[in-house]
Amino acid sequence: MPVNRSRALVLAAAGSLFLGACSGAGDTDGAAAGATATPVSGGSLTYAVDTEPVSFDIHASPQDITGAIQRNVFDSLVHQDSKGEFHPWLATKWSASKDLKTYTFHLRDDVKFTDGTAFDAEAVKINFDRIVNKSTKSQYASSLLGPYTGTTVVDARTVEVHFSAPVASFLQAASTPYLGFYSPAAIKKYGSKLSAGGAAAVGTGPFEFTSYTKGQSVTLTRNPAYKWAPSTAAHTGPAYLDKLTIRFLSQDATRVGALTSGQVQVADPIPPADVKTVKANSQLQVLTTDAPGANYALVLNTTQKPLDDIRVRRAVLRGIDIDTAVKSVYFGVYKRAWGPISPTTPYYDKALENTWTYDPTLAAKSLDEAGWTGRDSDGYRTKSGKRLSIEWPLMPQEYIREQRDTLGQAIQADLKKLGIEIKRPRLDIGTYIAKVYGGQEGIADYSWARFDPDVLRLYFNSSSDPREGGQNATFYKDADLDKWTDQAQTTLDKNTRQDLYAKTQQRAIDLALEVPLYVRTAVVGVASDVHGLKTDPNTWANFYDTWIGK
Amino acid sequence: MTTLTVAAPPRRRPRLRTAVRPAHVATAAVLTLIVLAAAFPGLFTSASPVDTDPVHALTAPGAAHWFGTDQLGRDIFARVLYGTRTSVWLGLGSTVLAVAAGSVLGLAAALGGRWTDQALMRLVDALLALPPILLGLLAVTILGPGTLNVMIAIAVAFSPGYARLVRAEALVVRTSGYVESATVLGLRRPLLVVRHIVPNALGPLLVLATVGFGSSLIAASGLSFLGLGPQPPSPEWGTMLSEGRNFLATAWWIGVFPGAAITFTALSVNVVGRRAQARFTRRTDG
Amino acid sequence: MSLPALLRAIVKRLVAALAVLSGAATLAFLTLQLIPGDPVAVMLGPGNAASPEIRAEITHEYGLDRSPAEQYLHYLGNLLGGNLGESYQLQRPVTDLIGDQLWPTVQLALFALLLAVTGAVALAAATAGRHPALRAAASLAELLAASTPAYWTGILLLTAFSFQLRIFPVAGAQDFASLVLPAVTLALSLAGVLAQVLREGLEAALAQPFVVTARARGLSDTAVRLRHALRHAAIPLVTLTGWLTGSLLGGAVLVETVFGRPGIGALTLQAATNKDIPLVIGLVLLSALVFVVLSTVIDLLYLVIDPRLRTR
Amino acid sequence: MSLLDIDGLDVSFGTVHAVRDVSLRLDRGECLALVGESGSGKSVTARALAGLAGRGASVTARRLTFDGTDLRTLKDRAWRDIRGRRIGLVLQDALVSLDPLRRVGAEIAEPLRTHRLLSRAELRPRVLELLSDVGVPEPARRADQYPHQLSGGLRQRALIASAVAASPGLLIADEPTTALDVTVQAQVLSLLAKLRGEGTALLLISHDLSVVADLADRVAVMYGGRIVEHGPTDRVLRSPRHPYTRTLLDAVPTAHAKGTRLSPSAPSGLPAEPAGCAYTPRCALADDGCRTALPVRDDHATLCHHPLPATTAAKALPTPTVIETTPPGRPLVVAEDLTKRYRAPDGTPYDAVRDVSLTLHRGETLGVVGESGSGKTTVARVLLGLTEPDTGTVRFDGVPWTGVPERARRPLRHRVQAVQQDPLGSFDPRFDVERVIGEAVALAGPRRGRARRARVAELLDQVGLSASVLDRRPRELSGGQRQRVAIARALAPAPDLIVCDEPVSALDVSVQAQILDLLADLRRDTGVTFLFISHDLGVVHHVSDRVLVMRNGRVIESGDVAAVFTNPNEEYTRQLLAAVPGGAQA
Repeated sequence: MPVNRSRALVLAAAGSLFLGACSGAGDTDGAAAGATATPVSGGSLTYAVDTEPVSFDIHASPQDITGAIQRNVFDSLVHQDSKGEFHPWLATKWSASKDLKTYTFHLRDDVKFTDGTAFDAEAVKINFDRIVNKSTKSQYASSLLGPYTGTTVVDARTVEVHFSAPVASFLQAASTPYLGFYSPAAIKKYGSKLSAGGAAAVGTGPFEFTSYTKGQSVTLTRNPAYKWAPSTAAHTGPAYLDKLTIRFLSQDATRVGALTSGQVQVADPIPPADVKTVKANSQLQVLTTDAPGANYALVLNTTQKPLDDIRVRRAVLRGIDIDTAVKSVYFGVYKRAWGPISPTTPYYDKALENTWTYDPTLAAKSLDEAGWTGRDSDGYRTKSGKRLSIEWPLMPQEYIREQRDTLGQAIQADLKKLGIEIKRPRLDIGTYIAKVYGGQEGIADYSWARFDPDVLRLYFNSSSDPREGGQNATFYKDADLDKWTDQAQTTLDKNTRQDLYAKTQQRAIDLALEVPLYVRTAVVGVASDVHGLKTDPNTWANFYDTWIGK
Repeated sequence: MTTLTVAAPPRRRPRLRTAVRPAHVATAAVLTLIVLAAAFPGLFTSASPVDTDPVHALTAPGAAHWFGTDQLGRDIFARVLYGTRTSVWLGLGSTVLAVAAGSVLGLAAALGGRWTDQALMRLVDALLALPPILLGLLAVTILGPGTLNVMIAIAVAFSPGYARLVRAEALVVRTSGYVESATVLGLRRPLLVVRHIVPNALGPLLVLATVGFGSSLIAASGLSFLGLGPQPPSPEWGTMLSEGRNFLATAWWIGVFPGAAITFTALSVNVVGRRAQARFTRRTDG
Repeated sequence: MSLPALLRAIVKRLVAALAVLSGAATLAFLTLQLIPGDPVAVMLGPGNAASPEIRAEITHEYGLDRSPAEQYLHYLGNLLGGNLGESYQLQRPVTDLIGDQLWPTVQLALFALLLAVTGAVALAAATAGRHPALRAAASLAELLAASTPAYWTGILLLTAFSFQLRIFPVAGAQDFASLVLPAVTLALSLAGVLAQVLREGLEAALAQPFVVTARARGLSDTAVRLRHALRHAAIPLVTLTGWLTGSLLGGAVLVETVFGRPGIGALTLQAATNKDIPLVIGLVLLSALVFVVLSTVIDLLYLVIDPRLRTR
Repeated sequence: MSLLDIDGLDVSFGTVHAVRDVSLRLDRGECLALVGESGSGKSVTARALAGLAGRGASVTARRLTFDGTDLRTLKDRAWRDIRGRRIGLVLQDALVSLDPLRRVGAEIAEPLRTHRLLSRAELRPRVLELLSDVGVPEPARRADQYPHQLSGGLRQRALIASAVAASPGLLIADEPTTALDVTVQAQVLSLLAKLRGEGTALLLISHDLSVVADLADRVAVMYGGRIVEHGPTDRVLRSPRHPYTRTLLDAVPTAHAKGTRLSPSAPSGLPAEPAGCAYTPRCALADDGCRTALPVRDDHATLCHHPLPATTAAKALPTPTVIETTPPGRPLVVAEDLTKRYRAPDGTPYDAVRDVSLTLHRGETLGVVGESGSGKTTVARVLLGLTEPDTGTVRFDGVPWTGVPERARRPLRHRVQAVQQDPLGSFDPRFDVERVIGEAVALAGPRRGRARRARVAELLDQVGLSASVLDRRPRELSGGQRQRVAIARALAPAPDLIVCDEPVSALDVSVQAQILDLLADLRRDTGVTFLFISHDLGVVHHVSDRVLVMRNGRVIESGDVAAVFTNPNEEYTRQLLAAVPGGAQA
């Protein structure tokens, strides 16, 4: 399967937007309280998020937040539920050629963009062609289209999408908002200005993009003509809410304060430190959801000294008191991680749990064996006069989320006890990318949200070289890992995949290629009078079914 | 002149002195403490500013931890104390740099030729057109974050102001009665510059620099607050304040104490600066 | 003042303004050339997903493959046409971005200024030349206000009035209530400095012989302060207010960050930390323009306040 | 009953007792002059009468009534009703006494508005009427102008107009003419005389007896906070009874005093005790009794143990010594056709100095006299080599002095020294007296160490200062002491020429007398040549051999000082001389 569902969720600019269901897997009423009550139409809701999109252009932006907001404005050809099943949406039915190089979609005939333009095969072609156009500068959607060669308009209601190579995951890609559809009229009129959002963002979705005030908010209003919701939705026809305001409150304290003082009804995320306070408030509820994909981890560069020595890597792996650190930084809200991928990701290997507990004695022994036996005046280990020092750069503050810098300080302190110096220079983002993905740093830290274990290939397959856009910042070349992750893609047999992915996860930890730290968790605060919050498989909020009770 | 001048002094000056004196004792005490804390933070606490103790994270201020602990269980009192050196050093270093750069620029403009003056002053004008924080921000953007870079950035931000002042003072001094008197005496120009112009032009600058130190400290901490200053875990007040911002509702002490440290340091320096200014004005007024 | 002299003065000021503006633009351009790192990386953010082709496309589109001299000339050319270019990061015209963000900051700055000047005038007029204990207390309050970093004040106010007492909204710029705390935060340190200067000015004015003359005419103390002394103290006040108004833009960086307000300050921080060169230069120009306009306004105010300067 | 009746007025500021036991009476249409030097308490007395002694002042009196009102018990509100309405106050120098930011008309109208005497509509006509009453031409235009746009004389008249706007019964004028040119001074004095003639009681404060001579009916001389002599003007001037009054009279450089000492030569130097006569240390007649006990007032209201006999007052004091002068030698400085052009603030050029030629002979003193703006100071600056003339040349001792690079001038610089009007501004504020003079000594004498210090001490001795001032900063010294330091510095390099630009105009008349005597001594002892610039004709007459009269940048008359002053050729010179109060000219 091509690497086309990858989402740089955790890389900070792509801030998280996991909204609410009680379980990450259910298309159920998120805010379950009073679920039995009859939905009422009307009212407005304010939703506070921590990230402001740089661009609102779904075809260009790589950001989660863009997709999360625009999900309410743009529809997709198909809808994927949290079990991975596909349902009709703008397409009533579809088929794929045997070689998986051509997909044919039959479109609904009653769909109109909010500017009145009809949604038809031509609109699909115009949008897909726009995505791959160089001037769109697509940073994500184009990768979803992968080896796209073109779209053929068979008739007004039928399109064929062509690829130069098999794309098994295209349906999944097509279900994301990034492959949503702008009104061709809007594309013509606004061209490159689509990134500004506002009136330019004309879609077919349940909400219209009314206005955007930079630094402050986005306002969406109900699309009264909407009647083409996917069948999985709780109701049909227009959305309940008259108005949906999305406020950008990047400061944790401010966002939480806005929720507790009733200025917003939904706030995402709630920082772990405040979860207790919010929970204690009878007017509020907290919904936590584990995210799928790769856990937040220290990715160790195996080509740089001293981490090229597996004994040092193992010392790092066992020398950090992750339990305590994660618990104190995240107040027990986030779970510590035991493997590269999160428990909600398919083929998660539960066997890894509790196999590599904190063991400073073992870590010290490992370092002794590696020859780091000397000590300098600052208490750090040395080998032939050289200090045991590892560089782990910091991104600019604005890209740092979830207090990872604080967690980093705890890790730094733990490793210092062990005699390892962790240096954390602050780099500007250009330098950061050049050095980290150029393999010049000791440690990189990131996570990767993805509803598929193929993330393991992205992380550990040697072909996934960061210098060419991959994510294997371990720079480790292991024949087994390559073989297993490649094979897992060519089969749909669940047992085979289970076996391959389990071996991959175990080997990654065995080789100490990374130090998994915590499972990313969406924590959303919701006012108790908000009902019917829905999430899609990306765990993003869908406000289509949401209504406000009395 | 009439008795007006006789009547005025006894009414004003002694009262001013007595009114301000207790404040000065307090200021001197605070400043001494700050200097001691900057030089020997270990004198005041045995706790480490960087060692974590997650078991005691977010402890409220009390006997064990006077200022409480932060999220990782580090002692805030120790961090504030150890942060003194970095923060004060930031303020002091940037002021010294700014004053030095400003003096050189200003004196060169005032005493150099007309074109030197024009060129330098247009540069200074362009720099003055930008608020110090913006200049500092730009400078840090170029230099990258870090203690030394913030110091340089703040110096860059404040030096145009000093340059302006030095130039103005030097021009006033250059046409002053005593420089004319020295000219009439036949003093050589280099001697004139060194003996009369430079010291007198720099006098007000040094006074201003005292007050400027407070501003530099606040500005430098501001850059740290924005995440551009010294990098964690090294304690610095602005950085700590920024960390504490997320705990306002749950653990106010993380942000409040570093903020108070900045304020009190700036305040005591400003009290001294104001006094120096008042004294200086009185001296030059005769 | 004769008409030719007036014209000469206007032309002179315009030339000076242009000099400052172009100087600031050039300075910013040169400065930003010194920034290490690739602007394209900045545009693409922390992700690593963009293909080398897209990077090349962006590089070309923004003319980054050209020499700095070419870029500078190109930039100046655009500038003459009133085109500040397009933000690298937000991919919108810089003029639009600044235009959008200007109003909240102007609101904030004006309100803060109003608060600061009113507060300072009231405090100074009430305490200048009064009982030493009163003066000492006022002086300490002023110094404290001037010594407290705005970002800390903001946090304290926010905690007290928004989180605890819930009198004011916690963030945003949607209504007047949300303007109060940020404006107070900005105004406090400003008022501290202004009150100090104003009181010194008032005390200097009150020591002038014309005050005795005025009182000899039977004027009350209050009337002397308001009718005579205040206007004299207004000259340093105007100078300082003008200067501080310019620096409000800088203060807005921190205050807007603390209060989560949109505005020029927030935009500046974003632009600077992202090395969004066109946006930074645009903001630098804005700031220089504000400076030039303010100095003109100050000079005009001098003339309004002090007739002695009108002969020039 | 008198309009103003004061008995036993005391004013003190904390421990400083500024006014002691002052008793005065003043009737309508009468003018009383209160005369004394700085610090004598005369201004404090005047202000106390307007209830403006200042905060922290404690004012007590046995009796203090004005027009039947007991001023002692007045509350602030009641004082405000009296001030401006019934008692007017005029301070010196209207440039600072009128609010510079308000229009002249508004300032004049202020008492009328404050006391609500006229409706808004009536104000303007009344203001114009007042302006024209005090002799301001074009009142309508002047009323709309600001104080700085008026000449000094007009400004002072406007100030008086403001003070008399509400027709107060008493006008207190505190040094009303001090900063004015002599011709303007005469005009202002005659305006005051006119007001007195109209029935206003006038209390005139001055440090200069000659100024009040023509106007005052009675004179009260104050010293050390007390009235030491009080009597009809004529009698006091002609036959002073108190030694201090005598000193004041002698100090004025009048025509008959030329060539004599102006200051008493033998002050007792006895320390005064609080209980004794404050004048003791400066009094030539003082004895131990003066030191310890306050004298009793005699029938002439003179407060002295040793009042001078009524008829032989002048002889009681040591006779003024005649100072011998050296005859002039060959030319030292020759200046020819000096012109210097400046630009006025509004851009129009004007000639500060035009076609000025002068010759200074070795050993002579050349006086330059003229009103402000006449170009005197520019001439001084050119001769000092501080300003290059646009045209014309100066040769110093035969060597070109202008039009040469500073490098060429520097070796000669120490031979031309200066004494400025404001000595304080001419001292580096960081330097103490020793460094100030030492710097000058080092240029032509011992550079450092004990020798230099000795030379400094010698110079101090020469100018009559004790070595105790060596480590003092000039700002800690009195005005007279500062001027002495400035003179010592000028003497240090043993110059041929000393240019004195208004060296005594900022000083009290008695201090002025001392400085003038000092300059005369120096001239005699060192033979140094002086260029002496002053607006004061009496001073110039006193010190100069020859005189130049300047007006609008030109020299309009020159010649031997006696000739010019007794028999001027030019009408302007005659006007100047006529305007000198007290008939200083012969």
